[in-house]
Amino acid sequence: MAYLITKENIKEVLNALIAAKTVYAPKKDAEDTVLFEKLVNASEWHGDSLLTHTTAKDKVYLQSERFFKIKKDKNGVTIEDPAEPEEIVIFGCRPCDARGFDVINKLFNWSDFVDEYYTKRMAKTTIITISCEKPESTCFCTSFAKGSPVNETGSDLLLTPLKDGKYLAEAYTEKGEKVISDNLKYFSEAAETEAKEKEAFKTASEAKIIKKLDLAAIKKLMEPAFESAYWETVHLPCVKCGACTFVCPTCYCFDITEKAFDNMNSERVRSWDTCMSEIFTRMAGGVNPRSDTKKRFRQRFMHKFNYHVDNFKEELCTGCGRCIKACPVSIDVRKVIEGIK
Amino acid sequence: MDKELQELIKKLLTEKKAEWAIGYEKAYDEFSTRPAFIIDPADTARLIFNKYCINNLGLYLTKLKKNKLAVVCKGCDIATVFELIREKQFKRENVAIIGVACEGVLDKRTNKLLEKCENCQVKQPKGADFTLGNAKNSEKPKSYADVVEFEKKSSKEKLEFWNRQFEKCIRCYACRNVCPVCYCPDCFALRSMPEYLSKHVDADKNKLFHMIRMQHVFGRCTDCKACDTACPVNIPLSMLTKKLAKDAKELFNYESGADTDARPPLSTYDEGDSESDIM
Amino acid sequence: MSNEKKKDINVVGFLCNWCSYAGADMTGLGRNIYPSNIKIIRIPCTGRMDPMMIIEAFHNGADGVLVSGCHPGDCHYSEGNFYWRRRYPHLKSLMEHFGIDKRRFHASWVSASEGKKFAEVVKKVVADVKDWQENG
Amino acid sequence: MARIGVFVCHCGTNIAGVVDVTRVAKYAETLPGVRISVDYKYMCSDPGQNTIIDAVKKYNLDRIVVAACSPRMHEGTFRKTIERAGLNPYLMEMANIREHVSWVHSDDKELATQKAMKVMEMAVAKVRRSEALSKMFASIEKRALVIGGGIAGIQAALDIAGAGYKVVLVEKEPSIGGRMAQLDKTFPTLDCSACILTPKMVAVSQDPNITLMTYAEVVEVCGYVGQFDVKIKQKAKSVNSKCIGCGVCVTKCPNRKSLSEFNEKLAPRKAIYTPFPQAVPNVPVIDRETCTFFKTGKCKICEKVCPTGAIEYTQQDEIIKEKFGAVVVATGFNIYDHSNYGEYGYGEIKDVISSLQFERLINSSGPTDGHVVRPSDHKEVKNVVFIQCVGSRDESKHRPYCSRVCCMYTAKQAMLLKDHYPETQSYVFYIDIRSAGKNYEEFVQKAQNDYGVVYLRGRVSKIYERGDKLIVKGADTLSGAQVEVEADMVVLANGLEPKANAKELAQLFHMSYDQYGFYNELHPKLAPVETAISGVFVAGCCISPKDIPDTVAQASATAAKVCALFSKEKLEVEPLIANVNQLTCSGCETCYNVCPYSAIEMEDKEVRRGDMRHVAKVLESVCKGCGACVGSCYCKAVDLKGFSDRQVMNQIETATTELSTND
Repeated sequence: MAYLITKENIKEVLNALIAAKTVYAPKKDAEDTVLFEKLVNASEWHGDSLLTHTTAKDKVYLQSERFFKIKKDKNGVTIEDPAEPEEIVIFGCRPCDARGFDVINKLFNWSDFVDEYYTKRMAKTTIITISCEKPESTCFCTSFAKGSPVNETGSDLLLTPLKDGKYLAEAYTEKGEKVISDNLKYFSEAAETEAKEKEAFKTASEAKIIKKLDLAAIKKLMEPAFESAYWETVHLPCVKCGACTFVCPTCYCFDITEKAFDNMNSERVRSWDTCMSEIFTRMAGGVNPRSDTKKRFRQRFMHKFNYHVDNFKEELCTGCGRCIKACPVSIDVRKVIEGIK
Repeated sequence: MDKELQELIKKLLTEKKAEWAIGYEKAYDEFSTRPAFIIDPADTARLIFNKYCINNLGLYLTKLKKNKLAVVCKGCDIATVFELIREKQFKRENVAIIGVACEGVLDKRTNKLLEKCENCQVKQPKGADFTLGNAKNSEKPKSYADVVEFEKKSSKEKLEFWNRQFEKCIRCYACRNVCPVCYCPDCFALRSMPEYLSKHVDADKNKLFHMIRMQHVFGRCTDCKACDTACPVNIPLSMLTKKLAKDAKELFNYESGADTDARPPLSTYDEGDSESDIM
Repeated sequence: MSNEKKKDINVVGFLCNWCSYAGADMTGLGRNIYPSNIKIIRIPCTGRMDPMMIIEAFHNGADGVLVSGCHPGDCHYSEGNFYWRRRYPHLKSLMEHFGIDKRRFHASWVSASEGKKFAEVVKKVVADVKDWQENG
Repeated sequence: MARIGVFVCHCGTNIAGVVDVTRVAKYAETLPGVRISVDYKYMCSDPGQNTIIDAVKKYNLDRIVVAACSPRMHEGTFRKTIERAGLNPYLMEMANIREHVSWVHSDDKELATQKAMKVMEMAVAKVRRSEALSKMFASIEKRALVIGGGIAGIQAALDIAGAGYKVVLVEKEPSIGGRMAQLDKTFPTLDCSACILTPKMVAVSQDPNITLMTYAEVVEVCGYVGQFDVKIKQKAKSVNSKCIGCGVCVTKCPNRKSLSEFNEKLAPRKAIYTPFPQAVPNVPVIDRETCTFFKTGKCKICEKVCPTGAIEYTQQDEIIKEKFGAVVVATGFNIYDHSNYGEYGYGEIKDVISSLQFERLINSSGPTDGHVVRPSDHKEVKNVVFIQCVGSRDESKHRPYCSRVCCMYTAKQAMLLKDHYPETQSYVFYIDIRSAGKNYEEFVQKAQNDYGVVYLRGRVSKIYERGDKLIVKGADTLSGAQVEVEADMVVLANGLEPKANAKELAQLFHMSYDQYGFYNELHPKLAPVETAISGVFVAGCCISPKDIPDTVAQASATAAKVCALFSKEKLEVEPLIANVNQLTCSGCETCYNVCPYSAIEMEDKEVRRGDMRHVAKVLESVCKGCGACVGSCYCKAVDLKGFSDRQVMNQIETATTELSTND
């Protein structure tokens, strides 16, 4: 069932959520960086930017996640598991970000393997998404099967701005419904016309997305192009930092390290890693199958638009375009895969 | 100027004065450019130069050091090339510096002129092999007012400021990887024996990374702002690189990238060096 | 840098083998008492003092750091302390910029015969760190 | 996992009196990798060392920590110990819990114990990252350099030469002999100084193994034990090797403007001169500062009278480069300048003379042919006052230390005076009499009892002239009375201090010295003639004031050290040197630029297949392990064995964490 809510009331709901849970929402700081940060009041919410500088991925899939701590003392060795995750709300992300969670959910629950740390936290996470009114030049979500400025995949609750400062609120999960039912006084029931209005919003919004890729055709080209001379030059501007992967809603690669602090304490931590890094594939002894910068560059695109599609029938990309903006040398993922030959 | 630039590079490539040329081309929209690598003299038509050419192409010298290169440099980028030559990363005769007159470049995040462009002394490039265009250098010297202002803060305030900044840091290493003088074959941050820097990302460790990186580039950093503009979360690294430039100047009267034969301040000494602060 | 508040002031002292370490030995020979807060790490020469090690010490939670070497001109290896004498003001200035209070980082020249001086230096460093902790 | 043994020393009560050593040992057992931890009364003793060796075998230990005294004291001892136990000697670390803990934190035993635990833990942390290092050997240039041609240098040179090794003896003055040559007789035997010294001087000049370089100075030193590269400046003597030492030039030289240094400025000397008649070599030099020819271009009398044509005005200073395996520094002393003493007339009262001036006056070959006359009017003396501790034992204004020889030589001088002039009366003002030594106290007693020398215990407050007499006012603290002595002459017992340029010489060798410029021994008791610079030995008064027998003993000791060094075919050197990981080297040449020894070489090398790079390389035989390269390499490509980043980082991490138990 669809509801309506005003912008003012969204803030009321937000305050109610803040009172009950930890709420992360876009917040702008002194350097004009907009990030998902913990809010203490709804007034801190910055809803004007299309995209935050980084995704909300790190709220569920922590950049550094401590698996356990080991402590040794007179009584022997004790292993301390991490605390149970708390209930959190990710508020104000975009459909592409929300869909990113959906993509990695599948990865962390692949066949018979379940990543406990991620899954436990995801189970306690409510994702409230806002549809995009003004897609930017870097956006290309419509190239994907589910991609759209109003797509609900991954969201518990989707808010779509309509006329007169009202938002259409649609819950897609129990968690989303609970947000509405807990705060029912701020919502009013939506009519049929408003659902139509959403359709119009969708059409208008999608029209602003200038680039649409034929990903199926590209996928067919990728395998044969593995040894293509194309890669020899296309990677040259790339500086092999990890900005694109760390701002990506779907990149999930990690590294596990163990660290002894002193003689008595140690921990095992999983941290994000990036395929762009030269040590990503370096093995003990120094052998590195992807020592060459070209190979690392190719890997990123091959993984996203080829290997992952083979395994999961969808791309490891949601078209948010953050990597294009974050790239220090303005490498455009669209151009890179389009140019494959 | 674009036409002139294209012709010049075409000539250099045709005459085999350079095997590769590095310049700028349009990127994803009209407000963005990206580095372009040209091998074929017939391929120069995409080369451009405008106020969105923010990248310091000197960066690529260490990455392609086996080739004879022609590189398009703004006046400020030439300091980088000189510094790399001083650090024996490249031979002067293997690089043709194409200086382009520049009235300043825009920060793509704010669409404002970069702070370093305001009092620029090298709008008209110095030390290039070829110079294109004309620009008038600023009459005012480089201003360190913002650094001086920051220095006035108490150490607690500074600590809090940086703690906030490094909370944002995602350790993507964009700052390091775009830094022309961060060319170490195996960065300390990636080592495990010893582990100078834990892979665990938190504000404290991120700060450790930046402290060490800043220390490592002291006397070598040309304050080109590549790291500052590359940061995906807008950490004001310029406040640090500018401090390095100020200290090099004030403590050792040294300017990085000014002289290809200079000894950087920490690789030399003077028997009369000050030691007022040493007990 | 560590946010954990330590009970005791913890100072890491890097002493060059030939002058200051020997000087600290001399402090012992002369039975000059100084605060036990300093933990001494022997290095061959202040020239070996990689600024990174100091940054690491602060990162690891040292409240103060002292680097002590031979007087200029007395370096066992001729030049090591001259290099250190340049690294020190630069590093101190940079650390201050990052918010490491200047009272936490010190350098001194202590020769092999200056046992008393070493004790005085340690007292001064500990007092400075204390001042920083108490008065901000 | 390492198998570490920790051995905690009590050092009698030196450590155990302050630090709870059992707690330190118990704490060690809780540390990862520590298999066994014991404490023992004297770890360095034979049974102590055997405890370590037994434990290594019993517990199959591979790394050792000895928590005891300073590594500067016993690192070598324990390295040998574990080597005897079959371990690599560099897998041992010392935790300095004596000099750096028990002796300096005796005010709080609890804190001292906690610190000792931490210091030990840091050593455990370091040793965990220690690597076995293989011994390195260097060749030895079997030639010795002796600096200073006084009795110490002469003795050292003769002893080394006697063992068959080549020696170069460098003396700044035109002749060897030094201070001893200036003395008249020596205490306590009263034998003639010249009579016992000159045969040794001659022996030096005749020894085929000794090259004598007088009027020469060391100006530059590079290298290290076994391989010192030394530059010696041979000042132009203006007299060449044709000289037969006939002395005609000296006799005929009309220029008497200079005062004789040898005679303590009591007499003039010529512009061409030998310091004294028995000079070795007996070759005069021209003092170009005063020589008429060098100042005006006219004269040349010496050239005219020289029968062999040995005068050579065109001679130039010459820098001679020599290689040596070892060096003996025996630069001797100056006497304390009494012009600093207002109460003794600021050095302006002519008849207040220094002890060395007295030696020259009473010496029969001295400027007065042995007549003790007043410098002011050449009258003979009746009453002479001797004042001791001039410059010595005065912490507030002068020197705090005792100069050791003054009590003895004052007694000697008073006795000699009485011998020469039985009618004279001597008075000695003293603070204490220090006469420790074989027959020394008897000697002073003899002066008082048999020679009637009046000893007054007290300081002199003022000396002034009244008529042609000197009035000496002072206190006799034994009787409590103020005394006033009317004297003809006052002889000061000037204390001893190092040569004025002792510090500069020390800096050439990087030797350490104390605040006065006396050279520091490696250990005041156990290595009294060695310095912190291996291959450089010291003897005589440049270390501290001492008398002739002690000086000669030290000189011979240095000779023994040099000979022991030269008796080896190869020299074992510490492998604690830098090494470059070429894979991580960027070739920026920073290390190459900062290395004080030029021990870094740049090379173009294929570091990995297909990866040709410009990289640094350490010349192992040249590197001295200072680590300047390590401190400046931002690529972290250079590391230092024995003080590696891994070791230092481990120490830092341990130093900054709390003790992990709270027992």
